[in-house]
Amino acid sequence: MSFLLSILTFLPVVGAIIVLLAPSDGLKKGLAFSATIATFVVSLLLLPGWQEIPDMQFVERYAWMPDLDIYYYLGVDGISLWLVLLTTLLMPIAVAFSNQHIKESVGSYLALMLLMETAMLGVFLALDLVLFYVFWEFSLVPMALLIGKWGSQNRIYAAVKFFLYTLAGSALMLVAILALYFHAGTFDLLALQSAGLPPGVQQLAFLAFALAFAIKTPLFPFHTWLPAAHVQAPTAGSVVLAGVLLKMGTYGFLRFALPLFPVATSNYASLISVLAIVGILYGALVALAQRDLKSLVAYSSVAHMGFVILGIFALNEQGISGAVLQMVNHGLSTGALFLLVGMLYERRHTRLLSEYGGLWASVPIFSFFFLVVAMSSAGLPGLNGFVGEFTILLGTYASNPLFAVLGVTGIILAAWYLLHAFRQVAQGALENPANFKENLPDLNWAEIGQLAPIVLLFFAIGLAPNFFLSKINPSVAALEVVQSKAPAVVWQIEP
Amino acid sequence: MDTSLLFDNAIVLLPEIVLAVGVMVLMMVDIGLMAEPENRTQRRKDAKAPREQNSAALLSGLTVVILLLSVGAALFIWSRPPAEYLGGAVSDGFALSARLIVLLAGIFGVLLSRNYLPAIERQSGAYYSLLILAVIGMMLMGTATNLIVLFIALEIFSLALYILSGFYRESARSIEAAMKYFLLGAFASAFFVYGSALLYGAGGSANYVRIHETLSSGGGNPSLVLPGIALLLVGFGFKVSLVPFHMWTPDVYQGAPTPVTAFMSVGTKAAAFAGFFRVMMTALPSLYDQWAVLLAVLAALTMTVGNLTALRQSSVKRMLAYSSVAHAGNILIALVAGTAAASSAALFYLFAYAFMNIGAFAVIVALERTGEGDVAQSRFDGIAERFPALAAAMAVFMLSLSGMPPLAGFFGKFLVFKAGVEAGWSWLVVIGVLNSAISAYYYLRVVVAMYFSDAESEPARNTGAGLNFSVTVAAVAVIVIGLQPGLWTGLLRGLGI
Amino acid sequence: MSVSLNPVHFDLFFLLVAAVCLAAALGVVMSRQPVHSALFLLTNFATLAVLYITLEAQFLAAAQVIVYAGGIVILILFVIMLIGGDTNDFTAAQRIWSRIVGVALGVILLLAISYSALLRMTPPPDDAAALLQGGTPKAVGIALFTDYVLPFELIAILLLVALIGALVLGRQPEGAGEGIPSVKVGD
Amino acid sequence: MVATSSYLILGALIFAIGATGVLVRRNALIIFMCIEMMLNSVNLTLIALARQWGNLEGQIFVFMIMAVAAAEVAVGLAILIANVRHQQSINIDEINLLKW
Repeated sequence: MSFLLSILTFLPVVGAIIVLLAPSDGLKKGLAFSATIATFVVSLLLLPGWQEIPDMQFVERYAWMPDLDIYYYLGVDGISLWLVLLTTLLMPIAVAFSNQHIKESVGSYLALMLLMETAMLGVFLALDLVLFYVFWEFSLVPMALLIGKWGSQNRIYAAVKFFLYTLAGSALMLVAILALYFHAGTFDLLALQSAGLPPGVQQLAFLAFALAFAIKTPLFPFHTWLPAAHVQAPTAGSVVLAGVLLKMGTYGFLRFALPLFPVATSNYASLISVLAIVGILYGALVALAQRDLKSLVAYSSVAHMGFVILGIFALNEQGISGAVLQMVNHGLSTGALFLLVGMLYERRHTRLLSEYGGLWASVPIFSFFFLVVAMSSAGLPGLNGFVGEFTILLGTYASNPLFAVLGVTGIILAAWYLLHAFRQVAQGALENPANFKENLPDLNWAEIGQLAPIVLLFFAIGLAPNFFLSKINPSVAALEVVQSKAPAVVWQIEP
Repeated sequence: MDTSLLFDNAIVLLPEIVLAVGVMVLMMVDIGLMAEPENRTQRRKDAKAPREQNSAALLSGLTVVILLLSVGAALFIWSRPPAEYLGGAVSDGFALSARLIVLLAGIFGVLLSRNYLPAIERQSGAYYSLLILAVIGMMLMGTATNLIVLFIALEIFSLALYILSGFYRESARSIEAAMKYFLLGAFASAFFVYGSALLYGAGGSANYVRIHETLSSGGGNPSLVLPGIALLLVGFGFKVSLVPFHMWTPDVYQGAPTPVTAFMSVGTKAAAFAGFFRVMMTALPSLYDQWAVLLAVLAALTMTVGNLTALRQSSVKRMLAYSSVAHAGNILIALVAGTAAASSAALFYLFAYAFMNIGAFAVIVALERTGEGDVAQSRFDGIAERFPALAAAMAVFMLSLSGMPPLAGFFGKFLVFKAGVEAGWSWLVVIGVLNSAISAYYYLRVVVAMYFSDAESEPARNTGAGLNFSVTVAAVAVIVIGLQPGLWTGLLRGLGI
Repeated sequence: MSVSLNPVHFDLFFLLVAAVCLAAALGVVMSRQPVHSALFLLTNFATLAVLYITLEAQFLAAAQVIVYAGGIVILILFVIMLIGGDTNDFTAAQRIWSRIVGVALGVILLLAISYSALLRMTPPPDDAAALLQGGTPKAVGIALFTDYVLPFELIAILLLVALIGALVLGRQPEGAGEGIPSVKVGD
Repeated sequence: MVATSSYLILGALIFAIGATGVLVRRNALIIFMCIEMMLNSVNLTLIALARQWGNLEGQIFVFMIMAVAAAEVAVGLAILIANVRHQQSINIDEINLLKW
């Protein structure tokens, strides 16, 4: 038994404590960055010893509350591996960006960011339902404080809405967890999977879990908290929120809803798929109508996460593997988009599309990155987004061609609004004096350094997807819903 | 009867005896302090205040020592097998842990009272004696196995608390709180004792076990049982502030001196619930089907009304009062479940609640201006800037009260809800869980005010060794219990009735 | 003590005393003047003492007279004299709803309790008088100092609380006016 | 011998009258007397039940209640007087610094 996962999870907490104790702001920033880099390095240690098997790896299991059968139980498999790495990669970038721009209460800000990292890693690694719930709920606190303290105008409203919405959503999940214990006598995820729950319990418990995950994802119509939170959050907060936090919802579906409630999953698959498609189209259309660049990116998240859900509820290997990969892709591309918006905002203090235009002439490096990221997000072949979306659509087509067709419409809309945004910002005539070269400096090396790793990964995933998929596939293939191959669609149009 | 029987098993009551002896010592020391330097003060009138302070410090220190000795006595009995004294008091794990929670509340109450009020300073002998006497009454609630003892225990701590609520004699609010508390409390006592009388009539004895024996064997007068239970419930409902018997709670919490409120909110709850659990689960288990439904409805009502009313409060003390109503509803779920696991879950809940609630009141004490008697929520605006440690502690208490993991409050709720689901009361647990989500809003509001709002004026805070110590200990305890609940659940194993 | 009345007379006696007792109880609630209430209360307590004797509780009957009639009612009368206490709360029209609710609750309470009391009450044992030993001071005293010594000791603690409480509350607070002002009359 | 139920019903009647009085009256002193009356109805009930069961426990209980009532009176009247000093009223409707 190794302690790798525990070290990984709690290294940021140690960092947070040290940061709080550090005497000067400069030192705090340096320490926080080092802590996130150290965490990233530790997470990379997962790769050398990785086995392409469906089982949990690097498992740690200790009695936490032996009287109640609650264990401190961590493990990582193909589904969570890349999400863990995504988290540990985005955190140093987010911290590096914050280090440049955050000026008040630096210590608390960085400590909260680090606590956030622990909470998110805990969510992805926990294999005991109670432990999972603890990390899941705890992740709310630092995020709400980050939004509420360091956000923009309407930050308090956004923070409270975010907190209450997601808290209320997960309340029933606790009851469901208790009900599962009542029926199976354990909180151990793997033991519960093999226990086989009665269908009646599955139905109710699935709904309770699904509500929590749907709000977090967010699935239409539970998405209303997201635009508010995104727009008001500080840039690094948005990066973490979009990049990692939303994945907790889809990850929850994969890790809990599908394996624990196969029967209920099959029953509700088409309903949720329909909601996902509505979300894809709705998110895209609303994004198209936005005049604020950050809102546009926020609504694009609703659409993109809809894709992930669509892939998951295709309930076949391709769909789910694509969904896992697409979670990572979305984390990278949306994270990068928020970074770019943030970089622009720090220079001009406005995010209105109408304020910009022709930036290619004044800030070419910025515009180049913007183009690449937009392309990745729109799913251009050769970049990461294409691989994920294509795999998802293949899976969806296999289970329901109509859904796949509607999904393709969503991709077209995505290309439209992203190119629309790019055109508004970078192309056209350079008219606004504030955007002239002498007034608007281009990206500096630090900012390039923040974006470069993400963009490199765009190409890496886009050109060598099998390196990533081969680690995802075994765990996905082992899922009961995938193995049973029972087409779970209630209404289906023959191809 | 052989009189030596009177002393058999008297050790069961050792913690109470320690306190009773302690009160006498305290009162004598108080008299000694008052009498001795009379001549000198005549000569130097200006030296009067420091002398008063010195004697107050001495008396509060002595009180803490007495309470700690009682803790020691309780731990000492814990190492011995459970025993019963004359069919009136028992020393099992449940009784002992309930006693320890009460003692904890008492110690915190003393620590918070130092330097709080000149009124307390001037009459510190009486104040601390009453506090210890209240602790004796509270400790006996969970210990009693006899309706007579239970009733007297209830009256001891109630009377002491009526007086303590009105201890701030200069404040009309404090006295008014005392009067409202007294009138409604005495009214509820009448119901309580009427209920006890009918149970005695039903079972032919005031002893719980004998009542149970008579009723479960089909004897006695069963027709008296249900009205007896209903009336008893009114009495307990008043003490633990269940809806609709909660009207006194906000007024008394707001009007009473804050250290008294802190002590009372936790001590009364722990004591009354301990007594409530023991009566229901040892005297009336044969009627579980009847009373469980009744209590379930009350629990649902209590949680919902408590939380919804708390949302509208602008005074932090009143908000905490309604929150305590809601928490009573949560704990009641454990009684509805009615299993041994549920009663130890309730103990854990009360244990966690002791730290987080007293901690919250300690922060209020820190922010209260002398003699003001209340703190509006706006007082918390922006205090995180000036007092980061205090704000962080308050945030911990608020989040724990709202049931946010991984803090103590979460595991309290978790255990109680788990017991509820296991006993088949899922609908009630769903209501409880939804209520905790509602409650997050008003607890969060305090956190938001502390961290996100701008300070309206230069904030000030009270300090004091006891106060700082209480806040720190409570905050650390809430976090440690939250991170390592296994330790405490292990200790509480087998403590249910 | 054996009461040498025949059963019918005994029942009549009970009804008479009970009627007086109830009338006094109503008087307490309905009097406008607190003094009248106090006197009705005294009557009520006295009739209860009579009933205690018929129930084999001689010591308690005496205690009832001494504690309640001699102590508590007198104390209340003192307070009434001290603070006047004449508020004409019957004219307060705005309280009509609470009054209706109060009466309704009282009636419900009464019905619930007495209904269950009427059900299946076995007659008391014939040797009740012997078992209770007439509730004489000796019998009660022996029980009090053997089996019930714990509650007895606790009563001592309770009285200590009351003693300290009266001391604390009775002391004039610093800064308050001298003496006791008279109460606002009427409204 | 008068049946126990008769005593119990008389007790219930007095208790209900007392409880109604507490809810209806606004004069703190009268409320206080009503509470005392309720305690007395409990005493009657207990003594009747003690005879019903033929054990002294009920009578002991009554003894305790009397002592409790005495203590309550001492404390209660002291609080009442202290309150009158502050607010010049014993009408509980007029005592409303705190929301009632």
